[in-house]
Amino acid sequence: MLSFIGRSIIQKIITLFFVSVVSFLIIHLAPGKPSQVDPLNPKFTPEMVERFRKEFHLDKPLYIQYIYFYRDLLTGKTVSWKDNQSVLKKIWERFLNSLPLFIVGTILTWTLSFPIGIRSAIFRGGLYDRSSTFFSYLLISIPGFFFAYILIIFVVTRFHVPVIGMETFGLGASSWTHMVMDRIWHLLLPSVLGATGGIAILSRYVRSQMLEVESQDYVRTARAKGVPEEQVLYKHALRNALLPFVTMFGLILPGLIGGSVIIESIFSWPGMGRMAYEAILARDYPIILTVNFISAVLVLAGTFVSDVLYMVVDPRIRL
Amino acid sequence: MDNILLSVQDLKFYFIGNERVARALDGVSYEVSKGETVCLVGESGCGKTVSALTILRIIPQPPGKIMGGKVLFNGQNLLDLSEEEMQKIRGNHIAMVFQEPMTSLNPVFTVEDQIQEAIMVHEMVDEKSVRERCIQLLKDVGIPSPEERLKDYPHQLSGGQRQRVMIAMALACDPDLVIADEPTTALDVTIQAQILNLFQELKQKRQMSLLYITHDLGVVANIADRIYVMYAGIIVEQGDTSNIFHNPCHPYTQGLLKSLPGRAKRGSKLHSIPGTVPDPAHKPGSCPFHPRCDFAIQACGTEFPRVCDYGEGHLSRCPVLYENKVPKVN
Amino acid sequence: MTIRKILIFTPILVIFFLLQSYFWVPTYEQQSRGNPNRLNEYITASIGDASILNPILSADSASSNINSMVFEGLIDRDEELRFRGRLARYWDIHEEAFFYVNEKANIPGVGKAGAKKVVELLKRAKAGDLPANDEVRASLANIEEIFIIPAREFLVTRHEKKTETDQEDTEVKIKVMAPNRINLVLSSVDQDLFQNLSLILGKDYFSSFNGENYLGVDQELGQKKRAEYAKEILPSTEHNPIVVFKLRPNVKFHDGHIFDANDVKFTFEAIMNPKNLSPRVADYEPVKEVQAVDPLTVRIVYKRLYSPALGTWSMGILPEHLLNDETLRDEANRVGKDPEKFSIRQSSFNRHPIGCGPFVFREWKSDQYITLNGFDDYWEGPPNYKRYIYRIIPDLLTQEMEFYAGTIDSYGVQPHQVQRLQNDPKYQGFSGLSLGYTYIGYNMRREPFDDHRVRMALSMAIDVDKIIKYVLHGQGERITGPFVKQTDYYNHGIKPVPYDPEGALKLLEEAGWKRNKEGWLERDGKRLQFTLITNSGNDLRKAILTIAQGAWKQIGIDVRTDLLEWAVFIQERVDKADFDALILGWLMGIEPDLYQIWHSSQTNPYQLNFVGFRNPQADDLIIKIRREYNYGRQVAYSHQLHEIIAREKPYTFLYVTKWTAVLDKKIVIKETDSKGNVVYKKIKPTKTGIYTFHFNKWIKLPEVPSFAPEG
Amino acid sequence: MIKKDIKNLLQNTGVAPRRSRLQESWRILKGNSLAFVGLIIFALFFCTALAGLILTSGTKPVFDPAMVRLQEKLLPPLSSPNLETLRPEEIPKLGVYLFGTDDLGRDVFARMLQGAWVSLTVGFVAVGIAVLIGIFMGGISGYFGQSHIRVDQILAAFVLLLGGGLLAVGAIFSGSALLLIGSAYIFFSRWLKKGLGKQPPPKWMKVFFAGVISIDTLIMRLVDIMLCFPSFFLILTVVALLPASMYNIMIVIGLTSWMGATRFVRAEFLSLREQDFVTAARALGVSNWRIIFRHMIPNAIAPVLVSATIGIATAILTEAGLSFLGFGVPPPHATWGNILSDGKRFIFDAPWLTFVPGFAILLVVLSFNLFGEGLRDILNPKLKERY
Repeated sequence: MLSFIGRSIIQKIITLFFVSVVSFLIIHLAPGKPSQVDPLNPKFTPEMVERFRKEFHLDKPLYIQYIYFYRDLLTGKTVSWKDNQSVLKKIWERFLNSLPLFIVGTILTWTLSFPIGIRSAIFRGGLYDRSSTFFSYLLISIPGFFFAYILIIFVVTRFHVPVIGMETFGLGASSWTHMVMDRIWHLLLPSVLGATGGIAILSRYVRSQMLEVESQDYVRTARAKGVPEEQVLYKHALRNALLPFVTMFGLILPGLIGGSVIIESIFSWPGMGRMAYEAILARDYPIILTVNFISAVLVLAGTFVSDVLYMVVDPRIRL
Repeated sequence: MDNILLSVQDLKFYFIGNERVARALDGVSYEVSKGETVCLVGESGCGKTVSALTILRIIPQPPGKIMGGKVLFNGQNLLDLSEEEMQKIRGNHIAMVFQEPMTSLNPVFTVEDQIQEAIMVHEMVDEKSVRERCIQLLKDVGIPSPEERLKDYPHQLSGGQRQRVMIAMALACDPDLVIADEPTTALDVTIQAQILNLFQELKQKRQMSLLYITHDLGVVANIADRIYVMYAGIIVEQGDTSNIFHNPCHPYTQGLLKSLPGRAKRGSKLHSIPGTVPDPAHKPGSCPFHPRCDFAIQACGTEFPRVCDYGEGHLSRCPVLYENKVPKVN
Repeated sequence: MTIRKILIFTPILVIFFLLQSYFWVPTYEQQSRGNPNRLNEYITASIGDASILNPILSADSASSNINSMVFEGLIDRDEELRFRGRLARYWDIHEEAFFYVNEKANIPGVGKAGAKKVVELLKRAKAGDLPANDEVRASLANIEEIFIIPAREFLVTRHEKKTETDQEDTEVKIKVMAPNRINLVLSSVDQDLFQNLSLILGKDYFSSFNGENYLGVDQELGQKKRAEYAKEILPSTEHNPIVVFKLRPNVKFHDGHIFDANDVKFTFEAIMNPKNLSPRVADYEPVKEVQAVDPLTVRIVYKRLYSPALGTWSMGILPEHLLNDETLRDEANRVGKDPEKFSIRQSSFNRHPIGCGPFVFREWKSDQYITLNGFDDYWEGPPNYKRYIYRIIPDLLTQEMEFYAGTIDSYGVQPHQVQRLQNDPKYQGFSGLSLGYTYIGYNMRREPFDDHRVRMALSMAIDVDKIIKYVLHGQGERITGPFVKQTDYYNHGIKPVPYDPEGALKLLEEAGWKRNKEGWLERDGKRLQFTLITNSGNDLRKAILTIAQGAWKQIGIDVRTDLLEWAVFIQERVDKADFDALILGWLMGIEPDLYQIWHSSQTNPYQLNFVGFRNPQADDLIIKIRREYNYGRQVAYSHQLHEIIAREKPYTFLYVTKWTAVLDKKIVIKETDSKGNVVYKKIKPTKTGIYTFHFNKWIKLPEVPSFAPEG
Repeated sequence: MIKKDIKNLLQNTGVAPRRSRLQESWRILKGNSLAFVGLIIFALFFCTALAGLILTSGTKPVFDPAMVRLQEKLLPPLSSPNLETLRPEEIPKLGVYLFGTDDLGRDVFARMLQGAWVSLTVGFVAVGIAVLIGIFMGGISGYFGQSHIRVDQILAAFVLLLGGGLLAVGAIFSGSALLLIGSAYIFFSRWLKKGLGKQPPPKWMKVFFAGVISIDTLIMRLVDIMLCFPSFFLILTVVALLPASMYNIMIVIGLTSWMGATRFVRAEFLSLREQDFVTAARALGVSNWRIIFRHMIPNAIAPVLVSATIGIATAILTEAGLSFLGFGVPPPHATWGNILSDGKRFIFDAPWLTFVPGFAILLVVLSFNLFGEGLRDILNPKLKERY
């Protein structure tokens, strides 16, 4: 067990190193320079561009830049080129903003998909199953922003309530319940939109897992024991069907970062995805790279956690 | 007869697919008396397991569908019972031991959980006594140091031990009838013998009936009181063990017996029945065995064979042999 | 079964909980009715976030918007675009001019002369003793005083690389023996002074002055280098325009500190401090020095004639007491940074600015909003709005939705939305010409754009009126040249190019391009073919790209198009002048300074004259406009320049867009008249179209008021 | 109703023939009505795309998607053109704007036709790249995975890479020198192998010949590395940094989505390797490549095919998403994604500009997904056994 953990950590650190190199290279070798060192900007004289380049170490060879960058990152000193703010602080702020969206989306996804998926596995081939299949694929297939616009326009023109942003602006000093509810209302649409795809995919997956498990011998054994059908499904079958989801659960963490650029842009939700997107536009390398790095760390941590969780949950695996 | 515990009468069970129907059971009838061991013998794919599962109604419907017949247990037609009533029968009155001990135990629950559950779904008992009963059961089925084993997960047990746990589970509520569906097929020969002995022992101790399903005639000879030979969804021959073994009256039974390794003469080639069991979706409406039968006459291909009575409850579905009195084997 | 119940009831509960929040959220009407505070807030939307809230460092429009609310400049422009005093009450511009006495030159009628003699001569001329034309007379009349600065000696050191490859600088010591110099104090700036004086002192009196003779250099120096030094250290003539600002007394910064001349001086120094990397250096580079004469007087001396100078002082003034070296050093120590390297750019001030504008900075949530509060001690009286909120909503469509939902009061209305919104009785709309224009630029270094007829033909083939009508939904006007259309510099006498594809074909035929069998234009077997590019993310430019392609295809030109991401577009194509034709826009300042965009010295890579426009006449006019302090003459020069550029067609000038703003009709101007009565007025744009000019007096009312009849 | 069917079936069963694999698949597909509808739409889309290619390209296309008619802008679907203001060549061939016109008066129908082809190409090429890389990497990793890469090979690869990098940066001399050294070493070692035969290499060289990492590990780590990037974000970064072009988008989507296919193929290969027919083939002395191409790939292709079908759908959606952010396929190519994202500005004035492409994408992606699902059923042997 310990040796597994040790090995896996070392392996992940090596992977992380390569990820950092690859992302660094992608960004630095691609054409296009940060706007701060954009020589065309009439407000920047060539000397200033030069100074910026020096300040950001852009005049150094790539490997030195790499070392500088990750040294700064690991000591928490990286600053955004755009506004000289600490990158980690910025990301943390955005992270906190993304968090509610992520949590509500995850709760919706993970609560809804199971009953939907299980039910359609139980009534396999029936009307419910077919229609849930159809709707799942409908939700997977609809272009996110198209769906978002339709929803927004529907809500705004029909109910005349604001939906954009994290709260209603100019609400002023209302009671805290109002404020909280208002925030929850603003969470609703983006998180539902963010969750739709997840629900669709996950419920399909739950269904196929349940089907897989349902045809197992031990389920038959349980039935032969006289266990009530419900208990057969929700105890014997589900417990086994759930095992792979432990792995998936470890991997939802990185979803926090990748987030949804599109949803966040449409809803002007100041989350991680949008920050990353704007950083790309501004060629704000420190932010792009840091986000990349952190998401890689999260992915690796996620896989690690899910490996360990799997070991804990599945009695068959002991290392 | 009061003595009859289970009586399956003209049971028809079909699998209905999109475009085809597989006739898994095509009018099967058999009986198990109290305290009796009955064997259901046949090649794989002939409907043995399905018939056992149909008794307990734990076969998915659809695609399966019971098309007719009765399953009388203590005089009560199980097919008429509601699902809840059926649940009370399963495990409690009729228990089942499955073929694959490796996969028939739920991998994520401990042995204790699984045996306990078998008791708890039928009886209101406190935890402590359940635990004691579990230990006792494990002792009964011959598992050493049962207290420790209780905490184990199925994957930590050997194949034989798992089958013993399965048996313990089946016995948990003192059922009247245990259906054992090829319980030894997946095991080593030595363990097979142990398990068989265990069955014998338990049967005597607990005075239950045993419906033993197997393809292995060797096993049958050891334990069965009566034998039903199944082929392609119908019972082709039935009778006492000695009758069947000494006076097989159906070509299929004869073929099966001939292919027993022990019976062949040393050095001679082993007998085998040519061909394979027909696809249940495409089997002929007449005698299903006739394409493989040495004695087939033209009528075999057109008429469904009638039952021929040899007396002493020895029945066969081969009018050809019955009428021609073709010599017995050996 | 508990698991089952949990699995089914949890999602139902979650969804129910989420949906019920709807009943707590206010609708449009409730927002102002149920919440009187909402009326005191003005919320506006922007696509992008601000980046740095410091007027000397910001370079983007979002930051400038906020900075203009928080900070205040010495002056600004009024409804007529004239300068108006803000922190400065009034100002005065005059000039000191200098020239070295050229003892070797022959003055007509006098011969070689020393300083005293020259002064005498000038005084005589001023008195009208000498024959002179009107211009010379005017120049002389402008001279208030004449002094002699006696000859002196001083030492200058310069650092110089001897050869190109030299790593280290060598020190060059130059001994300067400056001759007598004459100082003329002028009552107003006169760019033609020396030209006029040379009519008295001799044609080559100034040009023949050779500064090299007065330099003693201790090292070997190339002849060229010497001449350069001479020109730099001992320029034959020198103009020193001077601006004196009288400041407004008792103006307070948001933290209560009193504003004075030192803040102005400090702001200038902060801009010029290379550590701060201010993007505004170019504007202030001509400044020689800023003197705080007394707490309420600032005297700014310029090195040379630079007519846009006054406009630069509309820039917000920084509080010296919060950003001086000492406080910066404290801050650096506090956050653990190297005080040597720590500059204003790193200071937290840029996220919590303090100025003396009408609004006090309160909060900035990146990519969400910036909140400002009304400043109660504002020198002109506090603004009516208690709060100003700048929301960042990156998507145009959702901005519109938010406007409908009532959570923003204004946003950048798109042309196609104007009609719909203006018809809505709930809203009032304003529109006006913006300062920028859109054009198609041709790379004049390349064939076939080096031919004026081709450029003309390309312009004639595009139906700009149709573009304005259909693509801009009428929200634009044609433009013929590079000046801002609402200023006097714009030459309204020039007629736009007519849409005339036939004429275009004729012109092209003159240039040698004939249609081949397939209908393509051809010359010497080569098809007329080029690529038109623009940046992605601008829908209007994309539309024009498509339209131009189609229009040119109709007269047989094979045009390919390409959309490039902004950074790539600029760095790879524009900067390197690697393009055939492009669609781009300029956002102009009101000043008529076109040096960077049109002067022939700016055609190198990475400079703004990327189309490669070279015209000596235009160069001359550009320089003259830059130096001319006289408004009338500046306008005249501009009209000439406009004509040349319109004739040469380096660009196809397309249009200037109209901006449109839509506000709820409940937003009005609230004033208190002399009797103390509150008067409501409708918001009206100024003549030049600025509708926010009276923003400080705006307020939102619960109902649309009935307005007093206007007199 | 059902009973009757069963009776019919019962009567037929006796004579029902066994079917070929293809027929069986067809039967299963027809049984799954959703997948069947998916297939029909899929086929229709394919035809539309082909028609789009033919009808909208060339100098004088039948439907000109680039024809600007400003005075005809934002006409709703099925409205007829105002013939007086149009030149003869500007009149739409159908005599009516089937899907209306956009903000520049272009015929949305023509643009949708062209977009169908472009969208399809983007989907197919991107997925094609991903699948090829996936099969290649997965195949190597599953088949040769156990062999180790030696130190000298790593060094050679490093030298070659460095040389290539230097060349790309512009250091021509040192770059080509390194390239030469690298390739020389490879030739040398091949020659060495032939020449020396089974002779063991000298001792001092053993360090170089030590195996460091198995190919399988290497490739799977590579997959891990790629999976560490949030995929849409990675695509966005690269697309934003590269010059916008249709090909770049296809390549980038392809290069960032091969990991799934690799894993599938690897898993299949690993299990196939152990199967008897492969062992048998190997025992017969069939060459590795022949085993791979004749025996293993055809067997491993099934899951890849399913994921490819769904991958095409995803690629079309990804392109639409990129278009929304302004990084999609640039004009003059119309894709459904950029018609949609261009049209969204006019959602109140001209809803068809949003809804026509929106629903078209929805329909096509849905059909791909449903068809992929059906394909999975067909190819899943377990399901086939069930009745």
